Amino acid sequence: MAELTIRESIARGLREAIEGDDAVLLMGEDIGAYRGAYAVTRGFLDDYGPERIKDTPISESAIVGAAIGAALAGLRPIVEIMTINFLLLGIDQVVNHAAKLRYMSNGQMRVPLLIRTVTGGGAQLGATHSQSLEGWFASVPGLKVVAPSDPYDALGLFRTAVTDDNPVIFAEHALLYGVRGEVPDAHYAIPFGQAKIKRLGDDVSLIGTSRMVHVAMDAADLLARRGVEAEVIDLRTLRPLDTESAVESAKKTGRVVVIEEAWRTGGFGAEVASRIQEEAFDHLDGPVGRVGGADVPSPYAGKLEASVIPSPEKVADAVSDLFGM
Amino acid sequence: MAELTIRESIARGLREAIEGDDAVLLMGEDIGAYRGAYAVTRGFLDDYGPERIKDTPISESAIVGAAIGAALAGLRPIVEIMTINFLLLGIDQVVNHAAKLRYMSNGQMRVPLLIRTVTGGGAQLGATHSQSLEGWFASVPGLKVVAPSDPYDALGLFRTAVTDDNPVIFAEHALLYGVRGEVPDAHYAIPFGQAKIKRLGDDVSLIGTSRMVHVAMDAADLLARRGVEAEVIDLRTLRPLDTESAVESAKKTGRVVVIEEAWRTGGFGAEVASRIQEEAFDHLDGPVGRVGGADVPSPYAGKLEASVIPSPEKVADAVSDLFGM
Amino acid sequence: MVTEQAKRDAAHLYGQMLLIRRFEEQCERLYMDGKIRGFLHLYIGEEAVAVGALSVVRDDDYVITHYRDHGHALARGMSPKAVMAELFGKVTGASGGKGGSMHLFDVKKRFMGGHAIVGGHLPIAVGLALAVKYRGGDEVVVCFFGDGAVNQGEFHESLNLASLWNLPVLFFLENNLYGMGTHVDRAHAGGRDIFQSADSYKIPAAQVDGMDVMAVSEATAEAVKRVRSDGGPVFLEAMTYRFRGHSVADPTAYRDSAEVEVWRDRDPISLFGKFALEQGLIEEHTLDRLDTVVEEVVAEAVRFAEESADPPPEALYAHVYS
Amino acid sequence: MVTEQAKRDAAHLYGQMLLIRRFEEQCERLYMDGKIRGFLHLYIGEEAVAVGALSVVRDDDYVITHYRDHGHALARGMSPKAVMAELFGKVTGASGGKGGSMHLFDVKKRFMGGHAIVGGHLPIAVGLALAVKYRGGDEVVVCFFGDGAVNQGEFHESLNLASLWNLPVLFFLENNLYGMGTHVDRAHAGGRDIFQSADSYKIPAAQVDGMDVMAVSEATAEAVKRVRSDGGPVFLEAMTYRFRGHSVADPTAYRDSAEVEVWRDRDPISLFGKFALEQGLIEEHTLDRLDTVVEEVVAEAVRFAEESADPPPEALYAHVYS
Ligand SMILES: Cc1ncc(C[n+]2csc(CCOP(=O)(O)OP(=O)(O)O)c2C)c(N)n1
Ligand SMILES: Cc1ncc(C[n+]2csc(CCOP(=O)(O)OP(=O)(O)O)c2C)c(N)n1
Ligand SMILES: [Mg+2]
Ligand SMILES: [Mg+2]
Repeated sequence: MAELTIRESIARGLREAIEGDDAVLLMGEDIGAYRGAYAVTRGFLDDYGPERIKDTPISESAIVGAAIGAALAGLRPIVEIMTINFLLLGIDQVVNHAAKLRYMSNGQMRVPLLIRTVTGGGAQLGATHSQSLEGWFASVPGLKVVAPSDPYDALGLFRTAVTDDNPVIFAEHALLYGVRGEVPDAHYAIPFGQAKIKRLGDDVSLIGTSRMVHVAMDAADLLARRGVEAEVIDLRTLRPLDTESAVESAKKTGRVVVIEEAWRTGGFGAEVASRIQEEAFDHLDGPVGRVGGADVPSPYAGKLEASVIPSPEKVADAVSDLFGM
Repeated sequence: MAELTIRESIARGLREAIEGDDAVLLMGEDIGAYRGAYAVTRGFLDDYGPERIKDTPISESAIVGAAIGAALAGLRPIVEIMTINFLLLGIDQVVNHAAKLRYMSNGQMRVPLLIRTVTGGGAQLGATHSQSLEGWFASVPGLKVVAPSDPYDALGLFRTAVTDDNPVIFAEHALLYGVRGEVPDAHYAIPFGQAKIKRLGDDVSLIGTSRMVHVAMDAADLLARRGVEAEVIDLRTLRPLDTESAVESAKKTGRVVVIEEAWRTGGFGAEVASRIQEEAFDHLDGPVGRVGGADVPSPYAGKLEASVIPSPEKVADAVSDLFGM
Repeated sequence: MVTEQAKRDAAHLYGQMLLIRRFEEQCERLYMDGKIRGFLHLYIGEEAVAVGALSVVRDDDYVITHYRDHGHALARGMSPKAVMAELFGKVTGASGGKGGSMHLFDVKKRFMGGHAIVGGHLPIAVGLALAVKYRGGDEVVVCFFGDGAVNQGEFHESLNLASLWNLPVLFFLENNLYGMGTHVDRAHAGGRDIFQSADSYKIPAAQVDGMDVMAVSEATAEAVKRVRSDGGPVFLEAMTYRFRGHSVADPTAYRDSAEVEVWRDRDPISLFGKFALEQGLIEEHTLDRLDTVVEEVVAEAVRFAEESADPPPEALYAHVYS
Repeated sequence: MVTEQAKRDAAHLYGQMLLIRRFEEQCERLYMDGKIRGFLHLYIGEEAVAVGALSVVRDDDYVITHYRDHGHALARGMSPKAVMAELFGKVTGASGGKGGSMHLFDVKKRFMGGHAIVGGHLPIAVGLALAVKYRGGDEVVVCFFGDGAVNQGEFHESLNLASLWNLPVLFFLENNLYGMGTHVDRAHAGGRDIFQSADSYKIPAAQVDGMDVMAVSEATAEAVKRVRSDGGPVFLEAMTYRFRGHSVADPTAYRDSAEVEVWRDRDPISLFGKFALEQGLIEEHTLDRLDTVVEEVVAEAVRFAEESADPPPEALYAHVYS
């Protein structure tokens, strides 16, 4: 057992992958000489050399496309796209190529491509650098989307991602890299599509991924002071989505708030909420609530930005507004 | 009053815009010499010349970006992106530039940019050419998204789009260009954010946009034969979204099915469904249902493809499955 | 002295070109009959390019192309039956009926598609080459694309990356002067001799007459040899012309018939037929035999497609994921 | 003979460069104090580029740049107070506190940003120029970008479009040899003399010493003149260097101090100060006065920013739409 940060746990996963399989190579902007914009790949260039750790030009489309090609030829490329905002420049490759080639070729092709990228706001980087777009990818058949909240899950899910034969978007939250947690020394992996109950409670279910799980946990503390016991569910992967666990919790508590950092309107939280009311309608005491990011381009100014992102207080307020508790 | 196709009504709107305002110019791939991939701009190059009708290279990013620049300098460019699938190559310009510049500049800038594009499947064009991605754009603050279903609306909404000072995505369905309908000779415009009730009914509300409105109308016919009176709501614009009309209908009927052509998972229909259950929960007899596109890349083969897209039968079946009627 | 090998080669080149021509003429009719649906982009007029080029690559080289892909697929040796069945959307099709005309694949033959987003397959070609180099192989990736694709950002990114990393790609430009209705002069600032642009990426480049199958095959042989020996990219531009519209739905109002006539006079099949006869590379009776054989192959392909079954409903959810 | 005008010009150039330098040195400290947040990309070392270039453009010309934009903003004559307040995220900031360091705007001064997606503003520059041409104006669009942006597809698409349509853009490349930690030699296949690539777009191009403010200003004057008279694009590359890291968070482990020293020896401010003194363009006491003035301007900007209010909560939903 070691205490690792998420950064360290992902780095460990990457090192295992590189060391364990010659077919794995890393590509991305400034992952080598610069040691990674978020320092995840620090030391990698020295340890594995430039054939395995490939610094690329600033060409998101070509980076993703080249990784697809390499995957088609049997390699297992791991791409770092510096932030998910920049993945918009390579999104055609992800959506129209990576996600579809297997299907369109009737199974002749496979695209074992892992795209690591950084999501989320909260660091005052302004509107172009603070988006949470993983939900878009989660709506695309052929892709899988992972968004871990702690070091244990990050490593366990990463191991699964690395061996998956499909394109996977692995969304790491910019503000969670420093989060610490226990990680076993022994090998383990976490399958996709299995939510985790982070906290048991009977009164209300709080459901989210990534940084919103932490917000939910803090909200649960606030609620506990009011005597409300919240259950907190970490979906861990957006696609596949563990609808069952969410629904089960909803049936138990009868009250649900889905939390997401993306813009509330059209966010993936709407999918989660919709599925829950579809499958647990008769068990619900009220509508499935949603707390999402404000529907604005993210502002730079600190206080304004803070008001954009769901906070424990907002979640707790939503619980009282919706359910009078 | 004239009977026009949607193609003709949009062409009329375009002609009015060009003739009415020198600041309007059209840009896009093959809108000129080729006369438009879907023949909307047929005759335009001859009538207005190459300064107003600009054929572009196949450079979606530069096309959208250049239109943004022209808009910033006071023109009112209208861009045609051949299909929404290709807009993925220019989506960074739409999302990170057009949608945000006004906000990030604290209102100093405006981006009166109209992007016309073709959405939808059903023509056996295969997975890369059959997507309905307008929902993604509808989730972006700063954008407006229009998806008309008939010639009257198409022209009325187009006139509003053309005078709007914000970036607007105008999604024209490939299979609806030939749909005919009455269009008044007198001037009219349709404001954004106002749904239209296409059919009154007390038993169930069917809600959609674009081609799905036609599917809903046909489903209503099927249901009527079973004695079920469906109300059909055409949202007309996804953003702004007329939640109120949808909720009102939901309160009246107590039963709702949202229909969309996009992949069901993560589609904008989830947003519509979520809002309805949030605001009409106590009036609902059952969950808000959704009928969406199958969660697969669209196959080429005719029968397979037909099974991907919501049909009147599927909608009617959903009504019976959900509400036992 | 004309060798037996040269004769066999000539018959092969002629036969392949004729197969593509007849196959697509048949497609045109079948489209009118509603047997083939969606988009149908014909390669007619450009046969010398795919045939010449692919006559000199190895079986283990990768081939990847754009949506106008029937020519490349057939020249690569894909089964005409499987291609036709794909156009019919049948389960026996090259892509099980799920890809369609623009998305043909035969991975066993290292035919990596059939890609319908203009410019989108160029980075993928670079990635295939990256894998080759990473593994220390000597395979070449032959990547076909059109003059329209040259103006996509991915063209630039791909050439840069391939050159920077010295990857074994042959960028094969089929310059047929038009991207849909847009003439290359109205789309590409550098002018129609696009191969010159490769210079700024430090990629060696050449241009070849795309209506002359022998010239194409020689130029390609040289280019492929260079890629294989240097390991790095080469750029080859074939000047060609499509005799038909962009797709079968295109009335080609944007070009005048005089231009079309000039190019039709250089029909790659009759040009080569004439040349081969003159040179004694081929004999009249061989031409006749090839005609018959090709006709039978095409007829057989159509029969096969007609008789094949639609994909079963459960195919819908197959192969979304591995 | 040194004219009074020449003296005024020299004082202006020197003063502007010094303002940017001192302003950013102050920013660096304020960042450490937590007064400025987010990303902070300093222009220190590159001052001669923005100052030289913008000294010769007209007030009605458009200027657009990337995220490393303080230098251009100040050289364009934007209020140091408004810029500093923006970095503080205050309501009095150039963008009301909503843009931040990477997103400075002053539309009245035709300073069109501050754009943080690498390469993203190039097509926008082309569009500004399209509007100019469409209206028959003679304004020039000056578009600054870095060597890293050159490898984005939008670079290619933008140069092609600007040349094809003959639009009045000056593509102004600030080649500081690095995009973050990646040296241009490891990112651009064409090598570090990037201006040569403009040739394949048929865009006239030149290179200039970006540490020499006079050289930059002369080269820009010529380029702008050419754009204005021909109406079409010109490409100018200034060779420069950033003395600091990519952002203040960057320890610059990827370059060695010897390289940095070589460039520091060519500090554009001291170079020009020395030159101007030697040439009698400036006098010691003027340098001293400028020092004092600049210090006061910076202090005043900080004071203004400190004393300004945060944006009110209702600013959150303002200006999402018109
Ligand atoms: C990104 C993208 N934009 C637009 C299209 C529509 N489109 C299909 S083919 C084509 C023209 C391509 O021309 P070229 O590359 O010269 O190939 P050719 O058709 O001449 O073989 C266009 C614009 C597309 N498929 N993808
Ligand atoms: C599309 C995109 N990819 C990556 C980044 C992250 N990034 C910001 S600046 C930068 C380097 C840019 O280098 P260059 O263009 O040379 O400008 P310089 O920093 O040297 O002034 C990178 C990779 C980004 N902002 N946008
Ligand atoms: Mg072409
Ligand atoms: Mg640089």
